Amino acid sequence: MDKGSFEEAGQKNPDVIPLPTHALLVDLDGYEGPLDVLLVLARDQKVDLLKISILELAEQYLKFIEQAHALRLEVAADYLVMAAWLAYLKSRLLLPAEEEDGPSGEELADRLAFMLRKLEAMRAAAEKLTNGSIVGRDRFQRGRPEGVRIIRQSKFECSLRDLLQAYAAQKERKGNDNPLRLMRDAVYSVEAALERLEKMLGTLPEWTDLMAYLPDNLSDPFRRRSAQASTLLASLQMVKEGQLELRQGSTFGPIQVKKRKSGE
Amino acid sequence: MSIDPEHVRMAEALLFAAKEPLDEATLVQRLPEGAEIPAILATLEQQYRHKGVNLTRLAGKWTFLTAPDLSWLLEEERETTRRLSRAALETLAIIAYHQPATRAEIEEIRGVGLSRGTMDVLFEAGWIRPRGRRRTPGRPVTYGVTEDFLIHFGLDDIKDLPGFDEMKAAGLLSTEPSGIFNDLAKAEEDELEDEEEEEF
Amino acid sequence: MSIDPEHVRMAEALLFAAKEPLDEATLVQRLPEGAEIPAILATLEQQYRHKGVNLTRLAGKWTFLTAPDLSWLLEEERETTRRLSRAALETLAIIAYHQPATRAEIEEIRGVGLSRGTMDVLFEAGWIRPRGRRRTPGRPVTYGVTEDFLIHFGLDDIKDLPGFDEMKAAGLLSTEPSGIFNDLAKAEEDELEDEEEEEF
Repeated sequence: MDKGSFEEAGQKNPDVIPLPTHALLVDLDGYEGPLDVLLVLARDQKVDLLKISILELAEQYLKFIEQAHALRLEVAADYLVMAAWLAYLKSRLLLPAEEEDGPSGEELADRLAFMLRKLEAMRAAAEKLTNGSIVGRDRFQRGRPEGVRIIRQSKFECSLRDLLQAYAAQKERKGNDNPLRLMRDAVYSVEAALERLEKMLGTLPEWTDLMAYLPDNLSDPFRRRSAQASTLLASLQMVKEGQLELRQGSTFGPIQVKKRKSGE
Repeated sequence: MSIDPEHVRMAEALLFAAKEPLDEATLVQRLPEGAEIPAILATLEQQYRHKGVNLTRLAGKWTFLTAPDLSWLLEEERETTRRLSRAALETLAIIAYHQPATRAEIEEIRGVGLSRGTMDVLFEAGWIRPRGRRRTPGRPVTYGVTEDFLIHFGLDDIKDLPGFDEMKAAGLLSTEPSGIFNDLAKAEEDELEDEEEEEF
Repeated sequence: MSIDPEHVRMAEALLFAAKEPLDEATLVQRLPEGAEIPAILATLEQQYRHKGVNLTRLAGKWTFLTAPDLSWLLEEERETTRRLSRAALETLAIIAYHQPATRAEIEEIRGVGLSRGTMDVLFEAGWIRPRGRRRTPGRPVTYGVTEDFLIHFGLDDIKDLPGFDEMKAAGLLSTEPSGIFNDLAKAEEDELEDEEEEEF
């Protein structure tokens, strides 16, 4: 007898508590544990659970287990524990009450009766619950709720600490060996060229070779080429802004610059 | 005290349009300042009392529902819900009436071990949730029912469960163990001393 | 001609619970025989005319809809809080410390390319703005932080951003700086030159 078959039995017949007809009495699969068996047996006494004869119930239960054994049905441990306890209860109820420790037989019987009442109450409650007014079965919500259209707006969460940490962390992460920084030293930037050109502009009012504007002491050929390129770019920028004029006499010939006079 | 009829219209529109029952806080938030929500709801409840649709309170929130006596008419709208097994149904009832309840308490009341699948089915349906831990040895998890449970079963509050007050008065809802097996095999069963529990 | 009020209730419940607008033929079919559908619909239309919900005919079928003048009630603006990605956070910090900064400068400092989305997020947050163009070839746009940025971070002035020593004291930096902080000091010196840029 496994739990799975319990569930199945319950599903087939969820609301009806099986009555202990003789045939059913030995069919353990129909029961939800020993308390369930006791409850069904108690119902068979057809009396109020408050007035039930626990002694009689215990005897019926023990007979039920006996029959199960006789039929070589596998009886789960739960049922056997209950049987052992009921046998003990029976002995306490039948033997004259001695001054013993612990609860008396009557007290134990009351406790069992109370447990049965509790289970019965829950059985009834479950039934009432399913027979009540269930939304989606008995009462209905609106079939086409229009709902609420949600217009989302993002709000960003960020504390000053987050910001500072991010700045500090990225600086730490980059560390000392920053390849871009090394490049920067070798490269003569366009900004620098622009600055130099602008500063020197006007000191040489006539057509002058652009290369004259290159910084001094460019011994490294890479740096020199970089300076040439940047200075040319800077001069083009200044031409665009109307500060300079630029000319080249021939292909690959020298490039000459001259300050553009205002008003020209 | 007169209620602005425009406010009543607004509450009506919101409650009709909502996909779920709305609580009063939501209505306060969405209606103009000074709208007297309780009075508005009372007015609507009254207006719709005898209509085919009623304003109903479920789990402390408000929603329009078709009138209970018209259930038969709405056969086509009926949702087919999976029937719960007897074990699942009883477990659900025990959790609802005894919440917060531990697994051991559920097993004690049913007198049988709880298979994993039973609780899973109830979780999946969205009807039960863990509520906290009992401050007893082993700190067992306690379970309770959800708002969805109340809404599905058409209840405003757990106290509206059928027969709740009577059962409580009769002491049938205490989770104290019977202790009947203490003399036997289950002597080591956890003693539950108090109802105190930690919320999650 | 009198209409059975029960039929009105039924039609009301059906129209309310229906998943789609209902045509008159469906109502005829689902209501008890002899129900005068057009009259019932006219009654309901009349009853709901001035309510928050109206009975409306759509494509020859009937349904309840929120009153058109209340549709604004059903719109909700919701703020969702989002966290900035690390890239966005770093970019923002660099702009704050180095402003005005061009895209290329940010990329150089971070050592990685800047994806379009990163700047977009910062614009969306309202924390950065274009400030002008650098007078260098290509005239790249420079960026700076906004007043909203200062407000959000509780700064009175961009100069209130802590410097290296303070950051280190606050435990934000654990190792010696790479020397890039020298740029910071330099950036302050360069400030006059930066003013040369054209404002938008």
